[in-house]
Amino acid sequence: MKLVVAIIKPFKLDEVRQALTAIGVHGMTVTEVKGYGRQKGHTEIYRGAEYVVNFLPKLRIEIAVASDIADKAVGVITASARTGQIGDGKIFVTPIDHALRIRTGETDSDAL
Amino acid sequence: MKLVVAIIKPFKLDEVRQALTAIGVHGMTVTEVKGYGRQKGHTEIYRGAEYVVNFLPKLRIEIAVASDIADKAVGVITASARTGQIGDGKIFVTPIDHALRIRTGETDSDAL
Amino acid sequence: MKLVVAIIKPFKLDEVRQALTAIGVHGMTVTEVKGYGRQKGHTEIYRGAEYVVNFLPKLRIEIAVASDIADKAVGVITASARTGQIGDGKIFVTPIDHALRIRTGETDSDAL
Amino acid sequence: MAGLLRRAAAMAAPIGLVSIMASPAKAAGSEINAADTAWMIVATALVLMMTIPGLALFYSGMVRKKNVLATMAQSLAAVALISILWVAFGYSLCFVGDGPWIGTLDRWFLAGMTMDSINPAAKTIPEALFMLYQMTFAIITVALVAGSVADRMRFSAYLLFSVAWFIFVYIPLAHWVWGGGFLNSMGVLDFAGGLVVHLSAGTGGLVAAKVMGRRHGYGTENLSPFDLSLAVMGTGLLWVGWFGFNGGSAGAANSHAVMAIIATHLAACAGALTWGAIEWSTRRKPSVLGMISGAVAGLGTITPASGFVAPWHGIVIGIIAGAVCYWACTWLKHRFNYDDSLDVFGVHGIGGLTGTLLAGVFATSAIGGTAGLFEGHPQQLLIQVYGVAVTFVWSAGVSFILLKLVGLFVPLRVSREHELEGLDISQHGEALQ
Amino acid sequence: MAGLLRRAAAMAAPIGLVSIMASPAKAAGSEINAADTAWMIVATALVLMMTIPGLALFYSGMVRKKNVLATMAQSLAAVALISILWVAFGYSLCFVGDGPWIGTLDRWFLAGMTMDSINPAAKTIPEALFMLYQMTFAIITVALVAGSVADRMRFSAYLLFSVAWFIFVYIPLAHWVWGGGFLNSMGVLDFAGGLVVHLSAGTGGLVAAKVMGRRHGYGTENLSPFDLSLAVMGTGLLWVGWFGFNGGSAGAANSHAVMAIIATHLAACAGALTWGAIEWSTRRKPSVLGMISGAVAGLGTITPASGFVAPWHGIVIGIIAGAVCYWACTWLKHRFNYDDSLDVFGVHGIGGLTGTLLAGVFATSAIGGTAGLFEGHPQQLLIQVYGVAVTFVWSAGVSFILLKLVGLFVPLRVSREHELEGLDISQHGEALQ
Amino acid sequence: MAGLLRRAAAMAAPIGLVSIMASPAKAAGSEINAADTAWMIVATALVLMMTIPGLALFYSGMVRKKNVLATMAQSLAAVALISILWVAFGYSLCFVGDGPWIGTLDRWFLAGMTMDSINPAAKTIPEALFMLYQMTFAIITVALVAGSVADRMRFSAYLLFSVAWFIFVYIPLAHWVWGGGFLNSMGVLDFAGGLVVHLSAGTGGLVAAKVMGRRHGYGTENLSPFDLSLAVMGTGLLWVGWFGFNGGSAGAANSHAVMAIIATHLAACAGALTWGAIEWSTRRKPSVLGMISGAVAGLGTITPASGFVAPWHGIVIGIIAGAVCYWACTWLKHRFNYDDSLDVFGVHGIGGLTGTLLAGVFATSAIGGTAGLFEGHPQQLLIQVYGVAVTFVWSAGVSFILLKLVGLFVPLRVSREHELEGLDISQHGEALQ
Ligand SMILES: Nc1ncnc2c1ncn2[C@@H]1O[C@H](COP(=O)(O)OP(=O)(O)O)[C@@H](O)[C@H]1O
Ligand SMILES: Nc1ncnc2c1ncn2[C@@H]1O[C@H](COP(=O)(O)OP(=O)(O)O)[C@@H](O)[C@H]1O
Ligand SMILES: Nc1ncnc2c1ncn2[C@@H]1O[C@H](COP(=O)(O)OP(=O)(O)O)[C@@H](O)[C@H]1O
Repeated sequence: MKLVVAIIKPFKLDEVRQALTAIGVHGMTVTEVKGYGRQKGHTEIYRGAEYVVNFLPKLRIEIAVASDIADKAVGVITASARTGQIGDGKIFVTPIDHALRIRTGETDSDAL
Repeated sequence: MKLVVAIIKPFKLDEVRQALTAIGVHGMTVTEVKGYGRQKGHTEIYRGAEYVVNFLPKLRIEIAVASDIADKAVGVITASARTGQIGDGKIFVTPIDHALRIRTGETDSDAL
Repeated sequence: MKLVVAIIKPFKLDEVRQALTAIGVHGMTVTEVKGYGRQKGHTEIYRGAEYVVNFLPKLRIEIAVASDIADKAVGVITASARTGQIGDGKIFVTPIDHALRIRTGETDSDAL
Repeated sequence: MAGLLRRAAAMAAPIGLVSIMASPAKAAGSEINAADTAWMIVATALVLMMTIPGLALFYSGMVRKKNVLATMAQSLAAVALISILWVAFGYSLCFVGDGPWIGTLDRWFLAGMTMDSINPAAKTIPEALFMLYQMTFAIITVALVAGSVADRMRFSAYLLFSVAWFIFVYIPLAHWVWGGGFLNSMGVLDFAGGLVVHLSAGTGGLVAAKVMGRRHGYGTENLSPFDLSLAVMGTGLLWVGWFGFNGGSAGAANSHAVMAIIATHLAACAGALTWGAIEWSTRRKPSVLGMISGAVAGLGTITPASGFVAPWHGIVIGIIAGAVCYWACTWLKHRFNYDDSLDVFGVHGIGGLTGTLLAGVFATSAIGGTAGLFEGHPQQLLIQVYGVAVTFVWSAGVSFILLKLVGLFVPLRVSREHELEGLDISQHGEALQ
Repeated sequence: MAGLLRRAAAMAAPIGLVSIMASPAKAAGSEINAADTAWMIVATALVLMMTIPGLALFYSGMVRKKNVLATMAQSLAAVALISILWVAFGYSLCFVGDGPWIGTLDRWFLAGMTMDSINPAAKTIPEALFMLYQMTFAIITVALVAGSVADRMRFSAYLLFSVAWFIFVYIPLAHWVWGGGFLNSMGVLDFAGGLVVHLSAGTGGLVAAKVMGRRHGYGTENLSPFDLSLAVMGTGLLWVGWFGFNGGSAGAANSHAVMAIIATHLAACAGALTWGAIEWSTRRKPSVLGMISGAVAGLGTITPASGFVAPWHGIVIGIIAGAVCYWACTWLKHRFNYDDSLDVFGVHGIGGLTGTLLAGVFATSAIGGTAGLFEGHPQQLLIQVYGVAVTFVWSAGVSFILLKLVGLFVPLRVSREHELEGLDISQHGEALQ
Repeated sequence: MAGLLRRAAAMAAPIGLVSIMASPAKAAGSEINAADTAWMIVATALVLMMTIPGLALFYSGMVRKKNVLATMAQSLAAVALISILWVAFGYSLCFVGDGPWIGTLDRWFLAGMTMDSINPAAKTIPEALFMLYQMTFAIITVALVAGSVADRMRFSAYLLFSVAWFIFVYIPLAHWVWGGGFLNSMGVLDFAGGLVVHLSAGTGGLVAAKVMGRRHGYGTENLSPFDLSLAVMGTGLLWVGWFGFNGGSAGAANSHAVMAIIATHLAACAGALTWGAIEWSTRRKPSVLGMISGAVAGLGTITPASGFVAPWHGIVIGIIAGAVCYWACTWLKHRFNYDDSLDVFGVHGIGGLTGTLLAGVFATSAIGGTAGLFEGHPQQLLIQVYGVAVTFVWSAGVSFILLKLVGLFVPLRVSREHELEGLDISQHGEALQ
């Protein structure tokens, strides 16, 4: 099994969710994060104090999937999250040793 | 070493923490997340605009443990986080290559 | 490639970011988290109801780097995030199978 | 004892806005005074502001995030419902006709109320204004009760209970104490609602909290407030609004109103300092929640006394209020193990009770025309005790019966699942983000 | 029809604050009444409070987090800009001189206004106070319009449009209806601004929403409010402030003001209950947003009628308001598929329209000196219809032209990117955290 | 120069609420006017609202999340402490007896103040009301100072400093300028507190900021406000409350009060527009924080001048206020490198100073009875300069000494750890969630 972690632009969440549902991935966990990268932030000014805000709001999506569909998941996320503008985000795929559904105790792919 | 990541219902945090402490796990990192899965969300209505909110509040607990007690940790989390209702959450176990305590520079299991 | 996950004290973020930039790491993703560990929390009192708050605000920094500079990254984070006080935090290094930049589809180290 | 009390009542010259009265009558136009009218319109606006947004903020600032809107909904609903019932029959039953038990329905839906009619209780302002001013008291009393059952009462049950409680607890008490009823005749001192508003609401809340049981997680989970800054805002608006509450109870723009306001303000200050000081000495830190609780305790406690005591008595009464209410919210509540979510009994019930007694102690003839214990008139204190007893027993007993009755139609409490999810979503289908 | 209307106007004795008037004059000092002055200063403060912080909170509580400050900025800017323009020429054009179409510039920058001058429309208070009171109406009208274009209008375009709209929509309408203009002469009843304030702002908002197009994500994304508790606070302050809005429109501290306030309050209550009840029966839950929307709908709807109808009519009008405005915000808006972000048309436009017509139905001679349909004077209703038609057409047409003109100088809407990022950052360089 | 000034003072007819006065006396009951009383009660409530919740919100809206409650606590504590001290001896020392340096203790704890006594400074309202109204000024002045040391001052040190500052800075200044002291005799114009309130508080804050040093992270970390919407709410309430602050300083419900209010309102508007315009032209975006800062700058600046100048002067003074205070908050602060957290000196200190001078420039006999520079009376400007100098030197010097003294008993500043953790937790044991 793989854990697919995608950092995306916040307003793309719904499209990504729909694309994943379409390939049969029905679960995910989403975190509000701040991203730092090539994309330029903005300047905030408070009575003359200027702060450059380089950390931009992003969403981090975590999806556990069976190893064989990890590539497919990466593919649909890429397609649905892309705007072509800088700051579209990244996808990282990492290994999972075990998975478990708390309610039933089912493990590994049954747990997803 | 293993990183045990558990997605649980928010009001279960205290029970899980106590259960982990009981088996000697004294550290963890918790994130507020939104989960999407089988559990049905709710509908919000604002002056006739209806929004189905499918992402439900969950907590994501991250616990680094020595490999040999990973299973035990998974076991007590499962036991303490379970309500038997849909949406109880998942546990994923992933590998850690190295761990380090920033304050002392201690590494691996000493770092936990 | 490696995913370096560091849990640090919130006010250290800027120093860590600068230290990482200095060694050529130009991207990271930051999450506000609550940490539980050796560091003692505080007590809050509301009209006689006393709550011991053991979960303290921390930042979780996630940095994907090529394997060969993971150690260097760990080193500069350690150096820049350290106060010497309890609660300085942890660093975990985990493996990444693949990485991808959504905007361009570039993969692995090109994606970073 | 009744004889004794009666004699005492005869001695106590009734004073203030509220006194033994006949039915409203058409007055000669010249009696209505524009300055008093100006002040009383504003006082009415101030007391309305106490409930919305004042109390709505004060209360919702002490609940968890998931119940903020539901808590505001309770204040809003109290305003909307009670206002209409007040106009329909509440005013008339409370303030028209001076039977010992209840008024009449002569003014139902304001029948016969014209541009120049007045109520004998406030001869220099239009009767319509007196009606409106008193309405704001009915509103806030009902809204206060809600704090005890915050975080768990079903909205439909709350509405039913509020309507019933207004009819069977508030209306009789307001008539008895202010509308020419038996407590009024007896000479009970209650300037702006220690009995009618605070003790009655606090007692109703206490009973409701007992009947409904404790919140899930009470004593084990962290139920700490989501956003105390809302509660501070609410306190500010309550405090300012209380100038209208106690000052307006003089019924006119005069020194009597000013004296009541000074005592009121000083009691709030002293209450805040006292509560803060106790926390500081016993728990090492003075909390903001403590200071605002002390301020509201001082305000509630001075309410029945405000127009009868000298301004500086406000300081003394405020100190006592801070101490007694602190004790009620920390010791008493745990001793009797009830979960009065927002301490309506601890702050308002105990405050109203204490203040009503202290009115009997400190009453100063030069201010309100009545002498209290310290001016050598101990009977007044007995009368006050009697008033407290009647109010407590009536509010407690009737509240209990009404809750049981309402419970026959609709469960008082939301389901465990809904309580965990929060009332905002489960009762109103919306949430803070 | 004009002849008929004119005759009807002659029958309708002008009443209230606003009547056919000559130019302001230096009055004998004794005419100015301190009590009325006291009340009207307070009423002015109350109406200012309706905009800041009232409306600023009400509106910003309904937008997404990224647009909260920008929404507040619109209210703030309306206060700052319109006040100065009002003093510069607005007051004079509206209320000085009684030509059918427009006033004069005699009082530009308050020229000639002394400590003892009065305006014939309010003879017992200083002219300066009358000017200031009316200023707060101009402010809130302009600020109301902003709700329709929340979340997407460029700040610079908003400022230009506001200034132009104030000059070409508000000033003429205020003169026509209140300043001795042709609608005033005709006897149109509009006690505190059903036409001048609510219908004109609602219509302007509707047109602006249509011209600017829908928000990105409208109908597909979750655009739910960030923090409805702000909107509840705002509603509380609006509600309390409305005592000054409608009560102050009597121009004096008397029974007439009180009657207007009672009707106002009851309409708000009935509106809140009605909207909540409809939601409860059709969508299974009464929402807090629904209750406050109903309250504001009731307040907007009673506004033109408040000083002309009996207090209990407020209940009837409030019920109608709750139902009609609910329908406008849910059905009408979807039927015509415009994105009036905060339902300015649905609540204020439809409310002002409905209330103006109902004033013609319920007008009661004993209260406001004019008889309506139910007192056997159907012509009044015709006059009201005429007033509504004129206001709607004028506001719609001129708003459209002004938007097109402003659009020639600066794009009305922010870029797609800025809209996604939020107006707080893109327009003001700051954000909530 | 003293001779010159004295002569000028003799020429300047003292006017407004505050004038050279004898001791309060029992007045014939008929002197007290109900309308003035009505207005002044309300004005008192409005000024109290300026501090709680007004200033509490304005200030806490500009700090970081971890310090929101602690910032509110400072305003709350100022209300509670100063009110009691005011009644105990503050009022008497300021306003009873007309020695050049200090009043008397004749009215300590309101001794001898009856229902019908008046203070010669305000002959048509009860003395008790005059006392209460002036109390609200003392409160807000002390509360203002706190903004300079936000985010780092220990709560215990704050309390000690506040009490000492009230006694040794506020009381003397209030007596000198308003209570018959030497500046009053000299004819200094300060209608509602440019010197006594704003310059004294701003200067005290400046000194405290210097003595305590800069916040950790100042200049390097992002110290941006947590929730500016609180600051906007606070501004709204401050603005509305200022009608009571400046309007009430006329002491009666008359045209003088109205003129003061108009000038006040226009200055706020012009200040907001000016600050916003400067930001727009120099930094490409007008911020909401900028607009509200400009509004408060305008309000603070017009305060000393409000009852002495013509309404439209408010626009001019507001524009100057916006520009000068902007410069003080951006350039001056960086030039002298002090960390006045919430710019109390930049906005209130510089505003009060500027406004006091401008009062000497624009004073208009027809409004306030005194002629200024533009009416050919340049001496008035010299007197104003003298008043500014005395106030600045006294407040700066005494504040410095008091801080050093307080520092002997308790550290002024919290520990570095507590500062990082936030004052809410470390000083009050509670937090926003
Ligand atoms: N090395 C990295 N490790 C973890 N997250 C990263 C890394 N680089 C970028 N990110 C995340 O991806 C987001 C987008 O990256 P950015 O460089 O701005 O644009 P792009 O995705 O187009 O290359 C960042 O905001 C950050 O959250
Ligand atoms: N494939 C997945 N990857 C990551 N997180 C998941 C996945 N599936 C579910 N989750 C998380 O687990 C939570 C519970 O899942 P859900 O399907 O609702 O119920 P259950 O745990 O009973 O199967 C979700 O809210 C989501 O946070
Ligand atoms: N076993 C663990 N797994 C995950 N996170 C941990 C673990 N132990 C500690 N942490 C994180 O590290 C933070 C610091 O740990 P703590 O024990 O307080 O101090 P120190 O880092 O000095 O050892 C905690 O607040 C928590 O967020």
